[in-house]
This record gives sequence, structure tokens and C-alpha cells, in this order.
Amino acid sequence: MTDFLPTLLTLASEPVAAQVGPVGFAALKEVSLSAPLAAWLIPGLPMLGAVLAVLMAIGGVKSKLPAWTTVLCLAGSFAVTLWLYLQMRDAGAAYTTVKLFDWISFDYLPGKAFVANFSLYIDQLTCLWMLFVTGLAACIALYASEYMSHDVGPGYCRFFFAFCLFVFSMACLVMGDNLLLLYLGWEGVGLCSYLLIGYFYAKPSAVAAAKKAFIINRIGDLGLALGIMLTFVHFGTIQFAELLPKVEQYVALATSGNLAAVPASVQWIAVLFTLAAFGKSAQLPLYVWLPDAMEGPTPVSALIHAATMVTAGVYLVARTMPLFQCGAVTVPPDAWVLPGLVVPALDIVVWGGALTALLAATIGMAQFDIKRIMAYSTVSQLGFMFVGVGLASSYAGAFHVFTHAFFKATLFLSCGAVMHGFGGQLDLRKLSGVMWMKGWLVVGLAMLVGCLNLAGFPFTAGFFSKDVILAEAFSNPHQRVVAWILLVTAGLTAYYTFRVFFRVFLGPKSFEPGDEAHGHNDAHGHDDRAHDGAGHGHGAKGEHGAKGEHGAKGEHGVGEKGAHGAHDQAFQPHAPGWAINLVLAVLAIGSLVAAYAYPTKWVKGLVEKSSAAAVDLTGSAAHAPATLLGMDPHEIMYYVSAGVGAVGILVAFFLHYLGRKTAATSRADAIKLGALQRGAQHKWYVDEFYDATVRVPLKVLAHVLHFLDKVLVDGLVNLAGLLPRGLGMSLRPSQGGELHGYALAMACGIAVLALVALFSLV
Amino acid sequence: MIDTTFGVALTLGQFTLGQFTLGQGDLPAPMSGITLYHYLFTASTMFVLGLIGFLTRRNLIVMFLSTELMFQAAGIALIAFGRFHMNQTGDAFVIFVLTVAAAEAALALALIVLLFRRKETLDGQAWASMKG
Amino acid sequence: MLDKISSLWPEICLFSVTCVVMLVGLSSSLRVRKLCSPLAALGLLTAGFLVVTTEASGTSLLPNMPSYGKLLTCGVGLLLLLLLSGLPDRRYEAMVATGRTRFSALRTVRAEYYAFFLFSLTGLMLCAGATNLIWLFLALELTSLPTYVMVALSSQRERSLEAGVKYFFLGAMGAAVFLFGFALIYGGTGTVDIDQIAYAIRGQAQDGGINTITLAGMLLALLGLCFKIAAVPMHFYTPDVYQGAASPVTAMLAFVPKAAGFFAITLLLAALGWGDLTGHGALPSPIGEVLTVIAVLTMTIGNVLAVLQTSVKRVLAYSSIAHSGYMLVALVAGPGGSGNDSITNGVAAVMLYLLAYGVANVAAFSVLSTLERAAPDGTTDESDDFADIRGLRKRAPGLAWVMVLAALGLMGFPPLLGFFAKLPLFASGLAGGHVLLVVILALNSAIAAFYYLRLVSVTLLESPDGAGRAESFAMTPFANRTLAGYIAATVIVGAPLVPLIDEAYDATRVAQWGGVYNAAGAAPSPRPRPTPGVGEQTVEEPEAEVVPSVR
Amino acid sequence: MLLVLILIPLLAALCVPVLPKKHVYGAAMLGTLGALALGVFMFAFNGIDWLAITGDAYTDRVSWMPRIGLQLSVGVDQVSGALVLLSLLLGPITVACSKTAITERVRTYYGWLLVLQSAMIGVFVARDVVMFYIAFEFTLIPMFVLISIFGGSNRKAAAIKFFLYTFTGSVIALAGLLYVAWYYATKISPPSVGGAGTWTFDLETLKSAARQMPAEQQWWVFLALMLGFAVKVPLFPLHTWLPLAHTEAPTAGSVVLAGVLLKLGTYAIYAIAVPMSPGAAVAFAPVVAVLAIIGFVLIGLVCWVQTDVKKLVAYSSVAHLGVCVLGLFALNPTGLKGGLLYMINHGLSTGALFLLIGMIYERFHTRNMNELGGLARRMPVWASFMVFFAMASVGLPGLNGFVSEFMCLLGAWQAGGTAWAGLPGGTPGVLGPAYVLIAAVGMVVGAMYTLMMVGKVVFGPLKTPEDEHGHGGGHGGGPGGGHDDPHGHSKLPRDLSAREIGTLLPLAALCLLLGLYPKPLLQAFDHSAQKTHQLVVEAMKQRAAAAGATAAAGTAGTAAGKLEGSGTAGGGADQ
Repeated sequence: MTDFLPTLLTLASEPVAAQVGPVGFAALKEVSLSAPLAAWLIPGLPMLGAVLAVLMAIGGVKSKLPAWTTVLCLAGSFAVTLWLYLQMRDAGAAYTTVKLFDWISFDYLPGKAFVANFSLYIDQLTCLWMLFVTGLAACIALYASEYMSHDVGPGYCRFFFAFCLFVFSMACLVMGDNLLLLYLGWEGVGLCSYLLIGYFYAKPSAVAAAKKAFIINRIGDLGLALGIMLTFVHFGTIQFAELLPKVEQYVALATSGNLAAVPASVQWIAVLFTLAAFGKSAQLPLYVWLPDAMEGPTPVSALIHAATMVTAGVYLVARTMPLFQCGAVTVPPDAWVLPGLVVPALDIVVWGGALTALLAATIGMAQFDIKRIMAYSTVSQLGFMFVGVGLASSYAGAFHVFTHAFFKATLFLSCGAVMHGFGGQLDLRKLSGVMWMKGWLVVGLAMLVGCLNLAGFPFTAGFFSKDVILAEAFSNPHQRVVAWILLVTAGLTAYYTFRVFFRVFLGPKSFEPGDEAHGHNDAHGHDDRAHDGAGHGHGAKGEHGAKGEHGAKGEHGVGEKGAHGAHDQAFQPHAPGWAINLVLAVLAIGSLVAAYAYPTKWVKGLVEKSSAAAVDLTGSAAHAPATLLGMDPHEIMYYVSAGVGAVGILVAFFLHYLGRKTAATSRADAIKLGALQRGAQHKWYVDEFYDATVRVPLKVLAHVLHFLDKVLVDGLVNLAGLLPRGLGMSLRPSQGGELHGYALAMACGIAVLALVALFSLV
Repeated sequence: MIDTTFGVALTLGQFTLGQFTLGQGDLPAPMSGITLYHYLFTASTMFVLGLIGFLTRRNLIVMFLSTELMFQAAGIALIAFGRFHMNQTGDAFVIFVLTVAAAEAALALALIVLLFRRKETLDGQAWASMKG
Repeated sequence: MLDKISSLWPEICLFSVTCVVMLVGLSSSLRVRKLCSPLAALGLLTAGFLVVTTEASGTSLLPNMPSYGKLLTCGVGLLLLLLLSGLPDRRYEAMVATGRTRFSALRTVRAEYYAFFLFSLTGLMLCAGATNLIWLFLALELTSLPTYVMVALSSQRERSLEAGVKYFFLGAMGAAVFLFGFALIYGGTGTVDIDQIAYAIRGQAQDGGINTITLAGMLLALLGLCFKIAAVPMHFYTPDVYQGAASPVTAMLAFVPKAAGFFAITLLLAALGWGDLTGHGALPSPIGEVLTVIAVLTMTIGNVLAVLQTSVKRVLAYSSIAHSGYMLVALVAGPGGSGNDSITNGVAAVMLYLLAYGVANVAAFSVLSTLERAAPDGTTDESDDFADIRGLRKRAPGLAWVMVLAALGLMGFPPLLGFFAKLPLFASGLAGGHVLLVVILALNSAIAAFYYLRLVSVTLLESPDGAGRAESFAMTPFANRTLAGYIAATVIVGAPLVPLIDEAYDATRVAQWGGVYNAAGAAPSPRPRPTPGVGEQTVEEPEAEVVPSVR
Repeated sequence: MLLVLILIPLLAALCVPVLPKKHVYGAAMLGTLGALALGVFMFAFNGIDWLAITGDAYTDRVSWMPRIGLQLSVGVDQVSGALVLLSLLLGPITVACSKTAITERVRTYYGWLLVLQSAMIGVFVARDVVMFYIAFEFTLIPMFVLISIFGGSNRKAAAIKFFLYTFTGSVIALAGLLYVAWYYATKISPPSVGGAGTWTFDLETLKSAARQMPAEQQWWVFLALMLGFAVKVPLFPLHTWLPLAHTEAPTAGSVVLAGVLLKLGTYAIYAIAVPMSPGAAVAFAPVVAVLAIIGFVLIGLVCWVQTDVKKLVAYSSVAHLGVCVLGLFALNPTGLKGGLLYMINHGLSTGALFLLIGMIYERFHTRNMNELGGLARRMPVWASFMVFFAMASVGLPGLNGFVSEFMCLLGAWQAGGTAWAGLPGGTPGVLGPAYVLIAAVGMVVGAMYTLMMVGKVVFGPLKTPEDEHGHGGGHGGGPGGGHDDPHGHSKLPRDLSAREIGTLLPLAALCLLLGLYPKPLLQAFDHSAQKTHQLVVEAMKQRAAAAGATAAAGTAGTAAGKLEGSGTAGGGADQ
């Protein structure tokens, strides 16, 4: 740490891009690991953990055992990742593949095979991602062991099962050597996200949120699936090691400014992948699921919906950077709108990211639920990351992912600790001065570290990683608007971050415990099963969801204090235990230390020695002359962004700390922005808009279709069935029962047939 | 009305049967100018009359007699054709037809007696309980 | 003429037995009177045996039809006999047995009944073996006349009389129509011998068109015969008569006259010929079209009206109409040209279908004739309504299964006999190029499936009605009727399992059809060819006088 | 040996009516298990290398009606083998799942269930067209009985509709098959003695005979066959019998219906309709694909607004089989293999879903999603299985549904015609990205309705009819008086019993196994799919040649000739 500052200062003056030349896939060499199959332990150990959790659920384990096995497995996984990293670091710019067994592989024509195996592709980017995924997962599992302790039993097992399964899926996503295994992980993390958001399944809002997350993700997945098919049809392979070299010729076309010459089937791959990435990483227009996903237990929000899963989209872009470089939407020259327009896929990524960042930040400013604020900040920060990768700088994106993982996990876990301690209270108007309460110092400090990072306080990890992105944006002459948007967003971010900190952690000590139902009504399930198994003592209380909330409150939230009923007076905050504190401390320190990765160019080295390194689109010539206020953007950004951040913090300080007497009020209340404020508070009515434009019409359509199916399609069938009956009805009078009638009919019949004969003769 | 019917039948008959004339060949025509067609016309008329009688009369006995008329119409046609073809097959056929007609008549009368006993009426329309 | 006698031994035998039965029935001893039905059965068995042992000779057009038809008559006749026993004058016999009345030979009808039945079967046999129109006419009348009496006498109810009157008068009219047709055929060809008629028609066709009189005669004859087979436009009597007659008699009506009609139509069409021998032969112009129209109308009208019925007997009556339509499809298609010994032989298909239809019919009617319900006046009445067989499974499982198998057999459901009979209908229709006709046939099978399925589900799957139906349920004391049902059901199921059907295909084969044309001399022409028209000398084969090789 | 396999359940079925009531279940179980054991032995341990054989195994011919060429001809290749195994597997499961649900008329029930088992195996192993048809039709009777006796309130109408609808379709299919047989006998078969050809119903012979028909006749035959088979699948406009039948059928009936009976249709399309008239299949592929996609997407939407769980799953079967048919009509190995795999997978996952719904119905006597909810709390084991199979059904990678769904869609994309055939991953074909882009929307729709179902039934606040009942009946009275079982299902535990878990576990294991390691099946299907594709390619060449000939006569040749490299004129000469 001693030489940190000098190093930093010397490096600060150097343009980042000039330091290590991007190498591209061609420069990677294939190496083999010692004990290659050991790499499979990285997904394998979490899988083991998941299986153990299932077994424990079957065995009726009612202790914290599942948590410990999970932590052990994940830690083991982390250790293997470290080992892998060390090996790959020694190998340098290299990759390796480790095949376990065949999955979907078949001949689609004689001698031509579709191959998608359970096989790992490992390069330095993989290592980077897996290091923080497994590391954070292990920490958060430890945190969750305490956080979820109220639910020991089947629910506990279920939680850790999904948790382990998530890490397994994430490992498949990140390490898969082909797009289909990536897809497996992609949907797998979606499933785990679904299961964990819906963990408190007795609560309709949680179930709805889980469903929403899964379905919106499915829309993104659709893009990925279609992209994979298109990739395969065009290139005949979806294995990275074979695919990436084949893309190079198109990348060459694209970088030489001839993007329109790339075949449309190649151009579209990246566009479809963009859809996928925006779905999974909650970007416009598919971001709406992420804030709702906060219905899940907080460790889940921290790990899945902040640190790891939502960065999968960024990973996808980074991993398939060559495809993105030659991706575009090309309007045919003879189209009647915008003929010949070429929109590069990366521009879509950049603009999507920037707009999401701004939008989410504005919403985040107006929310009162601290977890939701963190959620919107995640959406916003993900926007930053996409701008980073969208600027063809995988490094910028990946670095922000890396730092963000630490500080956002810290933030979420801190919020979670608060929530855990205050009976599920998340409203920043009902909490104040938490940091100074007994036993909450660690939480407060961790929160502070997290906030500083998020606000981009100088020399924090978040500061560096955000600056890289800002600088990249400013140094790209085409993306100035984006750069300014991001800068404004950075200021807003600092404001809303510290709004939370100043209101919840500083100021007068005051609190109002939350409705336990909000966070802990997973208890119902647990409850009911308990008395399902152990007799029916509480009979009525536990059976019904609606009533169960009260039952749960009585038994849990403040159970130890024995204060049923009048909770306001009797409630004592439930200070975090050692596990939570330990994890918070570790993560807070981690998010500080992560800053060290910038001056040492650790992340940069990892990314640029992988296939994610982009061939410079703008060319170094275009890069150098870009200036901002007459200085190198990278240099000036330190000052500018630090300044913007400081302004944000100061405004927050002024509005939410100075002179605040109660938890509920602050000076900010005096500011009336009318519709603007209301709009932000109501999330700009995006959910309502989607509801009205997509869900409701779809529902109406479905009802109409159902009606048509019943009335028209089935009606026709029934009509066909009735036809003989109707015909019979009309013929029935011919059987009048009278002898003469019959005779006459017979005679007429003979006559008619004779006429028929006559006509056919003529 | 009858003239028209007759005219149409005549035209039709000549169209279809004009090629045949009774008494061709070596046998002298007993009534020159009377051809096969005339016999057939008579037979057809009888047949149709029988049919019309069958359709219009309600008395079961008359109805049966109408069918007898139709049978005998066929008989006339057979005889005429037998004569035309110069063989006796038609005549033989007619013998059998007469026999069958007699058998049928016996049956019919028995049946009619049975029916009359039950309902005291000979109206064919009285028997119409089953329909549909 | 004596050579003909040798092929008529079965008929002669049956006739003799009939006479004996009539005499036996006059006995005042119940025991002797009861010998009527065994004697009749014996007669049928003997006749069947004689069919197998003697050489049947019919027309050279359809050399296999007589023996097959006679065997069919004996077989189905035996089943029908089982059904019939005990039908007539049960009440009278009971009164005699209990001493309430004295036996009077004039009042018993038992013997007449069996005699009529056997006469009718004799007529049917004669139909199958007919070689000329007079014979055919007499055989048809012999088949029909006894049935008129049987219908009218079959029960004490007024309905039977109504059925009888409708059947008899309309039948007489139908007979007059085909008789007039026969007369015209004779007029057009100058002969009543079917082989010679065929020969003459062939000649006419080559001389620039079949004689109009011949065609008119054919048309009238076919329309008249439509009465026998219950086809449009002569079908109107069917439901009323079937419903009015007692079930066992209905079973007989559904088979015997129909078979006779089909034998006759087949003979006439064989004489008319299915065009040339290129394999895609079709019936001559107006007849083919008219028959197609009749087939379509018959099956459609039969089926759509059957759907509406609530009386099981009427359902079966309408289905009987529909089945005639199906069979007409095969007759329209004809035996096919080159592959006429195979499944595409429409004539063979009809022959096989008659068997399948007859057996399934017996099965269905055996159930109806076994069941009785108490009539309001204390007597028993036979079952007729769907309500009577509802939930039959619970009361008489065996009968219920017979009904189910009969319905499925009539439906043509695989792998029952009906399916293997329907298969050649389809195949021959397709082979004849009548794809549309086959599609209509297929659609009609589907419509028919509806009401057969109703029979199945009513008997097997539903519960018996309350409302007095269940209480009034009874079964006739005649186990032999049930036995007939069981035997028929066994045949429906079992025939496909043993290669019986395969044999049947062989038996119904009409291999030498067209032999008349193949070798020009095949027509047995002891007399000089008739010369009704001009240009009669144009026969392409020189060896016109070669004696036919009748086996 | 295959005949023995068919006979085992049949014999058991014959035993059932004479056994005492309490032994019927055992006998049925024994029969199905015996068949399963024999099947496993035949397919796994009898030394046949399923990856290597190119024709049928276990072929057996018993002459039946030689004069019309009818024989009992059986055999299995990999495709029918897999489907036979599926039916065999579902056999004991359907028996087991009925143990407590069916307590009346057990003889009828198990007897017909066993007969159904035989008939289904018969369809897959038949190598004679008439035998195939007999078995195909005969499945109707047991199903009819099962629905109309043991079904729900509207069972009679459902059973009759089911029967008549499929019967009508298959009668027309029969006409098509007979037409082919006649064509063979008269046009192809070497003339026998009397100048008539030999009449045969041998499937293989007829397949090659049909391919020699003139194009127009092939079209008609194809249409007739498709009409019959598409009803069974069921393909979009012909599907309305299915929801009704499923809703009314007893659990085992639904399981068999979804698991195997629907596959009779797709199997017949694959094994008969396409090989008989590949040219027509190519010509009609776009139409069929559009219908399949309508089924997948729009019927998927219809699922979304159902309130009856069973109806939802029933409609979802229509949707799922839409994908299957889309894959089959991609007509390239990817799509064909995907479609075949889909048959197996759908049988496993949807069969299991029906089992699960049956378990709920047995406990709560309702399937209305508005009356059920949050069952995860009361029945966690059931809920776990439900989520698992729902995910399998949605097509979550790692489970079986995904593999086949992906392959079907990929196949359809690969079959992108001339524009894509030249690319490394393209194959000859007539579909393309447009189809897939629209069909893929169905993946989202699938997630929508499945999760809606799971969200309502499994998750959410606990809601059962009993509770409603309990509220009404004043249950608030006694705090200690646990009203655990107002309806008194004494036999059924609150959560699943060991028997019930036993029925689900094999399915779950197979779902997972096929999701993670589908390779054996994919390899097994390879030969058959490639062969079919080859037929299609030849048909396409002929079409192209024909089109090229007409185009050459008129203006310049169109792109049709470019299909598969060169427009070889030789193949189309006889057209």
C-alpha cells in the first residue's frame, strides 16, 4: 500500500489505451493445463453443494448445515479458481478448453457436426469473472448463513440449493466453451434468480416479481437463442475456439470502416446478442424486472442481482466482442425509411447503456426504499458498464464489473443487515442514525465504503473504473453526448447514494421497525410445514397466507424479545452477528483494495490477454487527438469526475444531513419539482406503460384467441358434426309414414333418376 | 293435356324405338301398320296408369289391382318382344309372371282380410303410426 | 336341362325339407311340432353340405357366385333360424300347453313360419345361381313373398300389420318395376339368358352403342331391385318395416332380401359389363352415373337419418340403407380389369361385405330379440328404444358385449370382421378411380361411427335408466336367440384371427368375370346369337364358336 | 420377440376380468412391468448395437391373409424403439398412478389400460400398413372407454368427440394408404400369373412405391395421410378435441394421451407420410410449418388465459407439438432428430405434469387455478416436482425439453432454402429464419403460461377448496382443533406418498438425463433422420429440375436450380 499513491500518479497521466495493445483472438495460443479436469471443480463443487442441499432437505436437516456445506463448496470452488488463475497467468495470452462430456452434438449433415459439449473455455477473462463470482459467492453464502437463519429447515436447504445451483450456472455461463453451454448457464442463472426472487413464495408480490424476472429474461434469452442459431448457421460452429478465428475476417472489414460490407447474417448476430445482454443485465427497455427482483432475500440481491448475474450481459458482449465489432443493423438501400443506414451494434449497446444509466439514476433519486435505490443504482451502473464495452473497450466494462461487484455487494449486504435488524424496514424515512447504534458500526463503515465507491470518490475502486469509462467516452469523438450523459449520471449517482447514507446511517438516532412480512414471511412456509409435521397446535393461524403474516410476525421478527403485538415500543434492533460483520468487513476492504487493480493494470492485463480484447475500431490515431478542455480525457477525468461526485455528495449532505431532526423529514422535502418528481417517484410509469402496451393487449389477444378457438375453430368442427344431423332433420319429413307418400316418393325418385340417366346419355 | 302427353310419348317412342317394326321378315303383317312400338306404347301406358292408380287410390284392393295392371303391362311388353324376336321366351316368361301375380293376389287378399279385421277399413292411409 | 338339376341339389333339398316341416307342423303333438326348427336346421345343414359337395353352376360371368352365395345363405340362415325359433304364436302355444285352448292345426302358424323362412332362403339360393331372367324373377319373388307374410304375422301388434302392408304393397310396386325392366332387357337383347344378354350387349356396344331399350330395361330393373336392397329411391319402407316386424324377422329382412337384391344386381351388372378390360373399366354411361348417384344418396341419407333416431331398430334400419350404399360403391367400381382376383375386386368385396353385414346384423338383432320389456297391458313387448338397452352391461354383460361387437363390426372398426370387409370396398373404389366416391364413403363411415358409438356407449358405459325401464326388463326364455348372438359375435371377432377371411376372399373371387370378353367364345351360345340391331357381324375373335370352359 | 412384447399386456388384460378385484392392480402392474422388463432387455441387453444397425431389428413376419398380402409384420428401428420404450415406461406409471384414484370398475379400467398399452406398441412396431392402421385405430377404443367411464363431468361428449374426430381423420388416411397399396399392385409390382400384380401392404415396399407416383398423386396421398395424422398430433386447426379429452380423461388417460397417443400422429408423419411423399412434404412444409407455428404461439397464448390447470397443460401439448411438427418439417437431420427427440421429451415432461395435476385433483377435487394456490407450503415435495417438470416443459437447458426445442428451431432455421444452404451451417430445405423468428416468440409465451400456472398453483398464498370450506364452516371456533382433513382422504398423505414419488422419479431422472446427455438418442436417430433427409433432398432436386425445366422454357432459370449446388436434371426426368 505504501507505493500505491506514487504509482497511481505516474500512471494517471498515461492514456490507458496506449499501454497494452489489444491482442485479439489470433494472438491467443492454446495451452493445456496441468490436471485440466480439475477446472471442472469450479462448477462441480457448487453442484455438489446443491446436491447436498437437496439431500439435506430430503433428510429433514434442521440446522445450519446446508450453509456450511455451501460455504465450503464455494470456497473450494474459489480456491480452484485461484489455482486456475495462477496457471493461466503463467501462460499469458492463452486459452485452453477442457471437455467433460458430450452434450448436444450431432451430425446435421453427413460429416458435418453440430457440437455443443460440456466443455470449458478458459482464458484470462474467464478467470477474472470466476474469481469474483466464486469469491463473492462464498462470502455471501457465509453472510446468508446468518441472514437466513430464521428459516432453518427445508426453506434453508432450498435457499442454499438455489444458491449453489446459481453459482454452478454462472460458472457454466462464464466458462462454457460454446454458446450453447453459455446459454445453459444463462437460463440456469435465470432459473435460480426466479427461484430465489420467489423465495418468499407465499407473498404474491414476490411470486409476481419472480415471474416477471423470468419472463423478461426469457425475451432476452430469445435473442440469445436466435443469435446462437444464426451464428451456427453462418459459421457452422458455436465453439468459441473455432468461432472467433472465423469472425476475424469480418472484424477486419469492420475496422477498415467497411461495416456495411459484412453479411447481414453476421451483422445481426450481435444485435440479437444485444437483446440478450439487455435482458439479462436489465437495460432499457428490459430493465423493469430488476427493481422488482428485490423481493428476494438480500443476499440474493447482492450476489445475483447486483454482483454477478446481471453482469452476464456485459460478459457476453466482452466474450463475443469480435462479433459485436462487426455487428450492425443495416437498413437495405432500397428501404423507404433511412435507406442504407448502418447502425453498429456497439452503438446500440452504448446508447442503451447510457440512457439506462441516466433513467435509472433519476428514478433512484426519488425512491425511498433503500434496497430499491440500490437496485436502480445497479441498473444505472450496468448502463455504465455497457457504455464501457460498447466503446469497444472490454477492459473498461470488465473493470467496472469487477469493482462494482465488490462495492455493490457491500452496499446490498449492508442494507440487508439493516433490513434484517429492523424488522424488514427499508424506508429511508423511517430509519436514521443507524451507524451510531450499538453493534452497527461495522455495517455503517461498510456502507460508507460502498457509498464512496459508488459515488466515485477519488481513489476508490469505483472512482477508477468509472473514470475509465468516462474517459473512453470522452476520447471517442462520436460519443460525446454519451459522455456528457454519463457525467451527469455520475453526479446524480453520488447524490442518491449519499442520500441513503446520510439519512439512514447518520443523523439523529431514530427508527421504526418494519412489517416483518416484508422480508421474512418466508416464515410462513416454514411455519406451516413445522406444524404440518408436528401436529396442529396452531391450526388456524398458519394455514392461510393472509393470516399467516401475523402469525409469522408473532413468532419471528421479534420473537426473542417476546414482544407480540405492540412492536413499536418493545422492538429492539437486532444487531448483526459475527458472520454478517465479518463478511461486510471483508467486502468493504475488498472494494477498497480493488482499486489497486487499476494502477497495477491487473484487470486490464487479464482482459486484454483474452479473446475479449477488441481490435481498436477507431485506431490509435483517432484516439490520441481527442481532448477535453485541451487536456487528455483520461487525465482530466480524474478531476472532473471527482468534482462532479463531490458536488453530488455535497448536495446530499446539504439536503439530507444538515439540520435534519427526524428520520422522516429533510430539507429535500421543501423542493417541489411537480410532475418531474412524481414521475421519478413512479419510475416514470414505465411499468404501467408496459402493462398498457404489452401485457394488457396480449391478455386481450389471448382471450380473443381463446374465444376464437372455442367458437370458431371448435365451432366449425361442431358445425361439421351437426351437419349430418341437420341434413337428417331436413330429410326426415320424407319418412312421413304414409304408404302413399312412400309410393309417390319412390315413383318420383325413379323419375328423377331416369332423368339423370337421360341427361347423362345425351 | 292428354294430347300433349301422348305427343311427347309418341315422339320419344319414335326416337327410341323407331327402328323396329313388328312383322318384319317373312311373316305377313296381320294388321299392317301396327308395330312393336304400338304394343310397347300400350304396355307403357298400362304401366304408368297402374302406377298412377297405385299412387292415387286409397283403397288397398284397388291399389293392389293397380300393381296387377303394372305386372300385366310387363306381360304385354314381353309378348310383344317375343313376337318381335321370333322366339317363345317372352311367352314363357309371361306364363310365370301370371303365376306369380296369382300368388301375389292370394297373398294380398289374405293380408287385406287381416287388415280389415283389425281396423275395419281398407284405407291405406290408416296405417301410418311409424314414421321419422 | 338335367345338368342344371345337378347344381340345384341344395335348393331341392331345402325345398323338400320345407315340405316336411309344413307337414310336421300340423301334428297335434307339441313334441312333434317342436321338431320344426331342428328339421329346418337339419335341412340347412344338409343344403350347406350339398353346396360344398356338388358343383354349382351359374352364369359363366360369375362362376363362383352361386356356391359362395348358397353357402352364405346356409350359414347366415342357420343363425337366423336360431333367432326365429319361438317367435310365432308363442302365446297360442302357451295356451295350448296350459290347456286353456285346444290345439287346432288351422290356428298354429309355427310350421308355416319355418316353411316361409325356408322358402325365402331357397329363393335366395336360387338367386345366387340364376342364369336367366325368368329364373331370377321367380327366385326374387320366392325370396320376397314369404317375407311379406312373416312380417305381418311376426307379432300381435298393430305395428306388424302396418309393416306388412307397407312392405307388401311397395314391394309389389318394386317388383312390377323390375319386371318391366326385365321385359325391356329381353326386348333389347332378344334373350333372357344372362350370358347371352352379356354377349348381346357386348355386341351392341361394339356396334355403336348399347341399345336404348336394353339400357332402359337395365335402369328400371336396377331401380326395382333397389327396393330389395333398400337403396334410394326405394328405401322409404325400410325403417317402418324394420321397426314394425318382430326383431328376429327384421334380422332376416335385413339380410335375405338384401342379399337377393345384391345377387341380382351383380348378375345384371355383370351382364352389362364394366366397360372394356383395360383395368379402368366403368359401367356404361347412364347406368354408371345413376348407380353412383344412388350410392352416394343411399349411404348419406341412411346415415344422416340414423343419427336422429331413438329407436334402435330404426337406427339399424337406416344403417342397413347406408350399408347398401357402401356396397354399391364397390359395384360401381366393378371387379377391376387385370387384378380382379385381388382386394380391388369390387364384386368380391360386395360378397364378403354381405357376410360381414349379415353376421353383425344377426348379432345386433339377437340382442334386441332377447330383451323384452313389459308392455302396459301386462304382456311383454320387445325392446326397441335406446332406453331399453341403456346400461345393458349391468344386467346382461354377455348381451352387452354382443351389442358392442355388433356395433363395432358394423362400424368397420379394426380388427373386426367389418373392417376387413370394408377394406376391399375402399380398395376397389380407389382402384376403379372413384376417389371422390371413396372419400364420401369414408366421411359416411365417420358419420356412421357416431350412432354406432352411441350404441356402444349406451350399452356398455351408461347406467340403466330408472323410470321403470329397469324394472320392466326381462329376457325371453329362448336361449338360442342369445346363442345366435354369441355365435355371430364370435364370428365378428374370430374371423379375422383365423384365415377365414382370406378364404372368403378366395371364395368370392370372380376370376372369370370378363371371360366372356377375353375369349370371345366364352359365351355359351347353343342358339344363334340374337340379332336385334344392325352390324351384328363385327366380332373380332375368329374362334367365336369355341365351347366355353365352364368348370 | 416383439410379438411377445405386444402380447404380454394383452395377456394381462385377458387375465384381469377373471381375477378377484383386489388382485387386478397387481396383475396390471405385473403385466406392464413385465413388458417393460422385456423391453429393457430387448433394447439394452440383447446385444444389438442400436447405433450401428441401419434397418429394422427383431423383424418378424407372420403370414395372416396371404391372398391380399396382409401379414403380421413387425420390426423396430431406433426411432420406433425409443417410442416403444417410452410407452413401456409409461405403462407401470399409469398403472401406479391409478391405484387410489380408481376404485370402481377396476377390471374394466386396468383391462383397457393394458389393451391400450399393447395397441400403442403395435403402432410403433407395425411394418405392415394394415396392421399399423389396425393398431392406430384400436387405441381409440380403450381411450374411449377410459374417458367415458372414468372421466370428468363432461366425459361423454369428450369421449365421443375424441373418437369421432380421430376416427374421421384416420379413415381418410386409410384411403390414402390403400391408394398407395393399389398403386403398387397395379403399377409397380411385377405382374404375376394372371397379369395382376402382387398385392402387398408391406410398409417399406409401399413407401418406395409411393415415391414413384406422379407428383400430383403424391400430393393427394400426402394430404390424405396428413389429415389423418395431423388430427392425432394435433396440428393447429384440428386440435379442438384434445383439450376436451384431456380435461375429462382420468389421470392415467391423460398421461397416456399426452405421453404416447399424440406421438402416434407425429410418428406416423415421420415414418409414413414423409417417406411416402417427400416431394409433397417439401411442397407443403411451409404450410404445415405455419400451422405448427400458429399452434406454438397462438395456442400458447390461449394457454395463458386458462383457469383449469389440466386444460392449460392440454393446450400446451398442442403448442409443444407445434414445435415438434415444425422440427419434423424442417426436413433436415437437425429438425428431424429434434422432432423425434421432442416426442420422447414431451412424453416424459407433459406426462409427468398430468400425473402431478392428477395428484392434486385426487386431493382437492378441483383443478381450478382460482381455487388452488400456494401448494408449495402444504406439499413441498409435490411442488418441487411441479417446478422441475414445468421447467422441463418450458425448455430450460439442462433439462430435456430444451435440447429438442432448440434442435427443432435450429433445424427450421438451417433449412433456409437457397439463401442459407450455402452457408457452413445451412442445409437444403424450404423453411428459414422467418419461421424461427416467429416461432421463437412461442418460447416466451411458453414461459408465460407455465410460470403463470406455477405461480398460481405452487406459489402464492395457500388456497385450497378445503380452506374455503373451512371458512364457511366456522373453523375459527377451535384454535386447537386442527381441521387437517375435512374431506377425509384417509388413504392419501398430505404430501406425496412413496408410490406417487415412485411414479415421478423415473420421469424426473430421464428428464435430467436426456437434458444433460441426449447423445445416445441423437446418435440412434441419426441414421433414420439422415435417410429421410436424403429422400427429401432427392425430391427437392427433382422439383428444382422440374422448375428449372419450366424456367428454362420461359425466361432465365430462377434460383430454384441452385438448390444443393447443382440442379441435376436426371432425377426429374420421369416427372
